[in-house]
Amino acid sequence: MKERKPKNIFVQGPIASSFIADSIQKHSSKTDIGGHSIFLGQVRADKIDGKEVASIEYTAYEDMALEKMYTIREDIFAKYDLTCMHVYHSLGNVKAGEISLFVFTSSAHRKAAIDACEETVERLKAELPVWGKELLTDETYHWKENK
Amino acid sequence: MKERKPKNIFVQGPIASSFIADSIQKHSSKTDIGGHSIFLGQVRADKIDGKEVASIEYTAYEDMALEKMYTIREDIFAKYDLTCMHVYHSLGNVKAGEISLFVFTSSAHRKAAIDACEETVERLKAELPVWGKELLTDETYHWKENK
Amino acid sequence: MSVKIILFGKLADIAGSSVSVDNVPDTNSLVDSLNKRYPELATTKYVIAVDKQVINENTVLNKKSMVALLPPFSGG
Amino acid sequence: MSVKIILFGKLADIAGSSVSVDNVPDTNSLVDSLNKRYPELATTKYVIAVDKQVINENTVLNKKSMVALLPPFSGG
Repeated sequence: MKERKPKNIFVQGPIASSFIADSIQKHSSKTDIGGHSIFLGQVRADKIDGKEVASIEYTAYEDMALEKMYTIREDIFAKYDLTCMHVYHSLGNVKAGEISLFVFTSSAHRKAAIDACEETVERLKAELPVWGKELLTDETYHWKENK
Repeated sequence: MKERKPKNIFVQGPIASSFIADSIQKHSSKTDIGGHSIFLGQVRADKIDGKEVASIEYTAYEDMALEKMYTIREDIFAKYDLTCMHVYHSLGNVKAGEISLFVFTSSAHRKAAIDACEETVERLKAELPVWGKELLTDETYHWKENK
Repeated sequence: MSVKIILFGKLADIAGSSVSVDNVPDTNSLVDSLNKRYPELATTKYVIAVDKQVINENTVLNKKSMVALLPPFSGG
Repeated sequence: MSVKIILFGKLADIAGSSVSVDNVPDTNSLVDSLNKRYPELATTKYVIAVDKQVINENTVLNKKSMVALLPPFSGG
């Protein structure tokens, strides 16, 4: 039996810059932190067959994604000396230029925060059952695939 | 002769989370960006001989620091496929828990943004003539040294 | 025995977001049955999760199995 | 010839933020002269910048040289 319930990472729609600012601000009381590393995923207006991506519609197998994220979080905390980690991913529609992923790690020293952030981003892109449907300017769509 | 004048990176006092939010928000019009990497340096309330760091007073050899930063920027842009890079460093007093360094890189793909951010942080810590005077709770002080 | 499976992304475009399949004791027979019903699935890339774990070999199913077909992930 | 040097951090605590030194044709003689005047400098770690470039060997100075003594950096 797992003691801890997986934290929800999903938010409806884009992640606002004011939300990111609030999240940073909350860490000012944690005076053992020396460095924060943040990754933000932004929806790109890619060209696909001459059409452009206007937005991405995100769906997820939420239960499985939250369990996977729980495992990733446990692994990262076991590997790096982190003070905290926060992860948010959009569901639903996110327009080109808007933020759909926010990964935020903090540590006493920069190296742990930076390495943990990068590894978390790589793992969640590879392991979380989340799908992006790229809605094109001509109202057709294209299923995105992570490299 | 250098064509471009080095950009100023120095700001008086701490870097506000609202400033970081504004900086992120400004990139929503750049729809060729797919990933942002951000590093934030936060002043730690380290214990030194039983006393605690209350704040750090930053000074710099500004002219030389801006020339060095110009070189670092040119090197990083030559090495990584970046859309943009922003660097801000505090001068003057920054309290424990406040932000004194903000490095922000953006690229079409995450790898370039993440690697460029990390390398910029490492280089500026090693190469910029900036000094932190740790003001302790008993009103004595200690000159910080980067590892 | 009937098993209910859920489908995501491109797979839901092909077969809908949820499908019931009869007489499938394991995942291999489930795939065979689905490929007959939805030929396009046979040429589409996906992995199978049983009870929220991705499986790599034929897996026995029971009526409580939660089966999901997952196309390549594209979060972030 | 007199050269004006600027000092930062811990070095400014020892000798002030700016010092004029007479009769110093190069950085080696500058260091000798400073060590006599401020013995604590001789045991303090620093690098020398001439015209905003850190130097690694003895460097000739002229009256327009911008000389700075820089203790270990601690930005960020």
